[in-house]
Amino acid sequence: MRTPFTLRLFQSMPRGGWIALAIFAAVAWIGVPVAHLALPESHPLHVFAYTVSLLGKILCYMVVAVAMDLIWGYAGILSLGHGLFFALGGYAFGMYLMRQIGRDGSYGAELPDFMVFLDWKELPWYWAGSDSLLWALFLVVALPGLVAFVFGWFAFRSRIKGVYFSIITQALTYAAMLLFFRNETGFGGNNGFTDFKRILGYDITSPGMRVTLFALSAALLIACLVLGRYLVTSRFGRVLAAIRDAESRVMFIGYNPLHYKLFMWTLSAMLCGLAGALYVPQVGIINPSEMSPANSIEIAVWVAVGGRGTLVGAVLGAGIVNLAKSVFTVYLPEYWPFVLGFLFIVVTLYLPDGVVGLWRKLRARRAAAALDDASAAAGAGLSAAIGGAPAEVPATERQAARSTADTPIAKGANA
Amino acid sequence: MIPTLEIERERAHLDAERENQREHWDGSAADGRVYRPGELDLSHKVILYLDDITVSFDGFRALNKLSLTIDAGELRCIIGPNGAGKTTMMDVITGKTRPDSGTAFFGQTIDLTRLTEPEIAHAGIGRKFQKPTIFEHHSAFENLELAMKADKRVRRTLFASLLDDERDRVAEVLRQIRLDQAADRPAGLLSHGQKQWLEIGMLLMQEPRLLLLDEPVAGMTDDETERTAELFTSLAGKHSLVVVEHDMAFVEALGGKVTVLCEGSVLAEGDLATVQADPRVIEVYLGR
Amino acid sequence: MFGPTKRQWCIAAVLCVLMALAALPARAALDPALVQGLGGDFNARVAAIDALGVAGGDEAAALLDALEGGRLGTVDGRLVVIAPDGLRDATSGEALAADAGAATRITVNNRLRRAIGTARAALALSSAQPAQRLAAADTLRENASPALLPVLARALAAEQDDAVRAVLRYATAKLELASPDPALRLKAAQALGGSSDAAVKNLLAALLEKRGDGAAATWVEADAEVRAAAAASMRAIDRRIGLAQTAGTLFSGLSLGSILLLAALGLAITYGVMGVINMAHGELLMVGAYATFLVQGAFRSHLPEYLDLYVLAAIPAAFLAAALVGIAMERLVLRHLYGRPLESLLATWGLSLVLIQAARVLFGPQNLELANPSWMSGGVELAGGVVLPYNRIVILGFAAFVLVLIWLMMQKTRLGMFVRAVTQNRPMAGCVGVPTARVDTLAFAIGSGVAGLGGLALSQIANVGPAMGTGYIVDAFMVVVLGGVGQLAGAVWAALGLGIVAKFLEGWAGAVVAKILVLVFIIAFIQKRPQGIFALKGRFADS
Amino acid sequence: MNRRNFVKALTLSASIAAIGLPAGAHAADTIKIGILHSLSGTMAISETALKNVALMTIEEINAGGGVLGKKLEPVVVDPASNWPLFAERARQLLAQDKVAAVFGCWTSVSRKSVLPVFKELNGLLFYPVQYEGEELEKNVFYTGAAPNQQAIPAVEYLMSEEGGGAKRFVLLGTDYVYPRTTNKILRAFLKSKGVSDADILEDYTPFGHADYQTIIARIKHFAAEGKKTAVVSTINGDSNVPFYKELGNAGLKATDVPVVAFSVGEEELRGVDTKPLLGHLAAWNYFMSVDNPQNKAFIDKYRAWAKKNAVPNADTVVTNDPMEATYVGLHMWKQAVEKAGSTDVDKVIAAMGGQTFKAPSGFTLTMDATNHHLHKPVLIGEVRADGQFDVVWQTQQPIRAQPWSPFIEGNEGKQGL
Repeated sequence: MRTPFTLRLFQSMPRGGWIALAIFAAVAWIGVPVAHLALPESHPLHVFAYTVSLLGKILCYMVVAVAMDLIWGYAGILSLGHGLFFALGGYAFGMYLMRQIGRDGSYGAELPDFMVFLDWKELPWYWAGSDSLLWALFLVVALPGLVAFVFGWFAFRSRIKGVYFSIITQALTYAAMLLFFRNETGFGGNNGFTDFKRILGYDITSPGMRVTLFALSAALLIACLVLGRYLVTSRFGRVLAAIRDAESRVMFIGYNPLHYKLFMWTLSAMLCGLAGALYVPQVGIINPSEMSPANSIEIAVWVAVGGRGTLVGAVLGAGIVNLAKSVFTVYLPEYWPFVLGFLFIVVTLYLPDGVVGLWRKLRARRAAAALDDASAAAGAGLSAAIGGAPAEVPATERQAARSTADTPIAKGANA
Repeated sequence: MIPTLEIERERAHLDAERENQREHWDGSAADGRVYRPGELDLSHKVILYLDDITVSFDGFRALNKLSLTIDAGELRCIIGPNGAGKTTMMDVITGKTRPDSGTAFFGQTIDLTRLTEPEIAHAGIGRKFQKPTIFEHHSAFENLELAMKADKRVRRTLFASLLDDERDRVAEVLRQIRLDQAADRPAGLLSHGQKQWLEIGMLLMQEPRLLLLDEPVAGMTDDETERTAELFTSLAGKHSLVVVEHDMAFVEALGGKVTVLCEGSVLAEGDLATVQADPRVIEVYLGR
Repeated sequence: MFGPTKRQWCIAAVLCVLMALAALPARAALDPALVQGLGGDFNARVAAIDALGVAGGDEAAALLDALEGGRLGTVDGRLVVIAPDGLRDATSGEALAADAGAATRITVNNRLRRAIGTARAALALSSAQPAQRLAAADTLRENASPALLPVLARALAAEQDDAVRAVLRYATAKLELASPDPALRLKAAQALGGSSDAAVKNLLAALLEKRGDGAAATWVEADAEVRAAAAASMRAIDRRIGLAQTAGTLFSGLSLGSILLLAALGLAITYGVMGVINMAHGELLMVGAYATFLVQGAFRSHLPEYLDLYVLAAIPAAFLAAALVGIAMERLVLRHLYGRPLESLLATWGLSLVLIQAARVLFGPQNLELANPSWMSGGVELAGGVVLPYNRIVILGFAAFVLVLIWLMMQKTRLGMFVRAVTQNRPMAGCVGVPTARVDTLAFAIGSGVAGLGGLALSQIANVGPAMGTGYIVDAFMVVVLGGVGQLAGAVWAALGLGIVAKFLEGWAGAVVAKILVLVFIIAFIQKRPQGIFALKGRFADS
Repeated sequence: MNRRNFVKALTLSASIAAIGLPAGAHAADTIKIGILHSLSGTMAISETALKNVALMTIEEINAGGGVLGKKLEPVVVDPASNWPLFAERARQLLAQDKVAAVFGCWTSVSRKSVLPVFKELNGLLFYPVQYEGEELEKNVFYTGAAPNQQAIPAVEYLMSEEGGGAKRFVLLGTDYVYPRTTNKILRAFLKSKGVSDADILEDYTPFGHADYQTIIARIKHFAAEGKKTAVVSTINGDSNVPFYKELGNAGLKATDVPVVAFSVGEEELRGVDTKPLLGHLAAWNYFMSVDNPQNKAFIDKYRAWAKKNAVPNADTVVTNDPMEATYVGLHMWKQAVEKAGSTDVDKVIAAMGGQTFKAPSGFTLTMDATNHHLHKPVLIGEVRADGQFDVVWQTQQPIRAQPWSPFIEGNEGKQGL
């Protein structure tokens, strides 16, 4: 008989994983709020507003990293355009925030300032409904989802693979960036959206709101991890990994890769959108440079640093890189790019499995069964589930790429 | 650059493919014929018709007006010198390559030239590659589980969980291919011969009506080869098999009808003895 | 600027007087009153300069030189020349007691410079060298005031050289369009038909307009015959300008293409051979450009007289510098990442961060100043003011040159053969004894070197700064992918194609939209041909 | 061993992060000054110099005994040309480091990004760059020029007989808010001067645009159609080199079609071969070539500082308008603090109004109490071969800023806080 879904959802993660999540949740939902709101500034354990929104921001990045890992680590599809989906989510929610400013803008008009300044008399059609939170939340998910779906449908159907896919995703986000830079596009051009005032009427700068946003980001991350974990351990996940390893075989045993890739791709984009939506109110600005190809590459870098093909790795990677950035831009203003640059090089050269890989190596050294430790279990279990040792992946990438030559289109191209 | 004609054809293929993708799951192919995965019409006791098939790459004719029929339940061996078009033929049957002209029918009703690989697999054709292709990062068990005949749509696999009888089926096949000891080992770590077997096992899990086997015993030890022969003969009857082989001993062991391919078309057909007696065959093949 | 103003007419009057003076056998000294005008207010200065031009003579020339050189000043209203040895009166030339500091220098701005230019030209009309006369005539054709009509007439009468005569005739014709005599105007209108100058066209167009409105409206040009001639001439001019502009757009497309090509060529090689996504490629361009900068510096300090040749000297320098960096990258990092294209992407991304910041720390964040050598400045003018700049022409040629070199290298040398072998099927090449490791290093070095050359080319038209590379990396990838990995021919087609498409789009859609459209086009194109314009043939066509 | 270092690095950063980030040593006997300029990324090219001049000024003030008997302690951070990071850094400077004032930002978007933070935490920002106006914040002092202190005088000059009597105008800019606003104001202004829309060509290019062939061709064509034409360029930093190179090679001489730029100063010209630029114009409130004792002292100090701190190619460093603005801003802040007798933000803001300072530009600048902008002179210079400017025109005395341009409707009566 079938095991009930909820049970399998629970089984998808080893006990250690659940415990780790529980601890994290406790810290994020109780610890930080208390430390920020209740404790006086003088108290050693007081968490500064600065730290809260910094950590909140990083949580959003972690979600993006997980989304990226699902599509790259598990489906072997490297997207250099995830920044676009992140930004789209951000803009979708930003529209709502702009409307919430109401008449408090510097022109005191109903319209957002930048529209007044462009002499626009009423909102363009695509801003319709942007004053409703529900609609905004819908857009946050639907917009990136739709873009990803349409793009993915064509790309995967034409069996665009490997680097070709990566590059056109880059082209996609680059084009979008230029589009959003235009003032006529109606999203504030280079200045983007900023100077937000409130959400649902509550002051956006109030400590309460700050903590709420932080808690929400944490919740989103937890949800992503659970969902991701379930996906990669389900049969769906195994098919996905199988596509990554030997797409032609997958087809010959009757799975249609198009649908699998498309599903994961769209889902990943939607998660990015959600992350973006939580990111914007916490950093207080969204502008087209979020869509610059460089940003998207960085997302991939986080995943690689943490350990591609393991959810934990994605989270760690995003955390490490961004914390490092925040720390070094303060302590080594002139030299931090060196630090980050070398970090990436060292990681790709010596830690092909990223930090998690290193961790596992260290554990493995001490022959003592690595599995008693929670996160190691998570890591090891994961790797067993998908055997995601990036060192081996490229072989399979080449494998996958090979079958491109066999598509009718490619044949035409060869003629 | 490429002649416009080529582009036309390419576009035609694309369209056909697009059609099918849309129609894939509701059971009716673009040509209006109704089929459901696994259900095919064997009213004439013939499972595969290849008629006048031509395929050429960059002017080189891999298949040249190839015509061939396989009866239901038959075990057919295909031999021929390198470059005779054996592999290309399999590509055509499995939808990997589209013929420039000619028709390929699975049973009476299913037009293979208009289906995509997954659809053909669903229709009931399984294929084993020359070089064993399995999922190296998955365990042998998982390899079989994935291959198992089941609803292979996304929304099913999302919530699928392994039923007991399914588990038994996998176990059974594992025994059949003698991998029950290695069930949980990542397939990448198996020996070449074992990989061959695993791939065959995956075919069995698909429960196809027609198995295409490209040099199944390459790299196997003699007794592995022997066992493979036994397995195939035991399969013949309820399945139809097309085996491409160079290993004459193996072909002999299989018995059954033999087709000799040469330069993309059938040179001779009959049981091994007659074929080997055929002077043309000796000329092009055994002669050397 | 063109219709004669009252001021100009009155100057013309003054001039006629001067003319008389000038006609006298013994040239009188310049009229002090006139010269003193230079010390006066702005308009007085302009008037004085114009007058000097007409008056002619060496003194006038000397004064103009002094004025333009900022060596004219005033000491309590008196016009003086500021010489190294002290002050001299501008007219009498007698030395003054006051020292240089006492004088307030007359600053020359654009307006004055233009006036001076015209005056100079007027003077130069009587020069001995035809070349100078031609140049002078050209200037006058651009902006002569009616005041100069007599001067032109005199020059035209005296002129022997046909080229100069032709130009002078234009110049006069332009002015004569305003003359009261219909016959003259007709001649002028017809003569101007040979021009291809939009300004002339506007002059003619002015004749075809009506003054006033409704029934009361009257033609600006009363004489119907002249109007017809003017209309005909306008059509002729329009045709020429139209042609010239299309040619211009085409050229700028090719030019942009050649730049894209130079930026992408190196990538096409490195990527084609090793499947390494080199995100630091842009920084290799940067290295090439910085090498060029250093060479320029060396020339400035050591052999300034050959400064114009620094670009040539920079060719090997840029190539080697980039190649060395490339080798280092390959040996230290990429070597360990073969067959892991996507990881290599990350490592090289790190490398680019490091290189950029290194440049910033070593050379400072500012852009570096790289001068076009004189032979690369300016350009050839097609009709209708369409100019093909020399630097772009040179770069176009340079791109072709580099392309040929690479092609020869690939087709004719053993290394090239190896490279092609490895590109198509690394394992097989290895099996038949191609030293893949060494081939990789060499190929990467060459690819990087070519990138260096690209940087050299870029330094002649665009910024040279630490982050200059990042601006090109995306485009470069588009070109490579569009062309088909490992396909030089593909890269060429892609680059030139993109360049031209972009330019024609920019013509009507504007720069921003054009760029967006191009990117969308690329995405759509890859849909149709997932392997680019030219995909490698054969079984190993991918990866 | 690489790994070990790497792991060390990780643990280090992690631990630093753990303790709620920079718990900078809080010495009571110093006053902290935040310096918020990009030292990496695209804006580093312009902003690094501002960081330098700020540090120099702080040294100068400390040498003079500091403020209220306390030394100034600069806190330099790098927002890396990343707008969200600007906000994050600003918050850190104000909340963590408790700086008394922040000197920083260049681009409008970076300023817009930090504004909410300064308002929320009631900080004090000195913004040293010419900008588009349309803004007025209690917490900000704008030491750069508002449009009416740069753009409009420049155009008036071009239209004058002396400036060449331009009748047609090309408004060319990079597509972002500063050029857009400036051109909007100029268009309105030109209309008021009777210039018809047909005689105005407005065009924008994307950031980092490097290929100006098409646009130059368009300008040429536009200019050829008769009346005297001038170009008003608000092209952003990096694109200027390709623009001027193309301009020169296309044979558009300053005597025919002069270009007046609002974003090209001495610093930018360092990266340009000035041959093609000769005679083209720039409008600023300060030029390095201005000849007066204050300026001489200012330049010498900066040269010396650059040498001492081994700034790359220190021998060729230049000063420019935003640097002067930074210098003036710091000194005025010092005076205000001394007047207020405290670094308390509100007290300082109150004391800032009416502060005067003898600036290197040779004029005595006054901080306007009601709109937080400096009264500034306008100088128009022509590019010289040595990358300096010849001042060809200047206002008699400083003019008051109009952050809310009267040429944009709805701005009437919005001149003060």
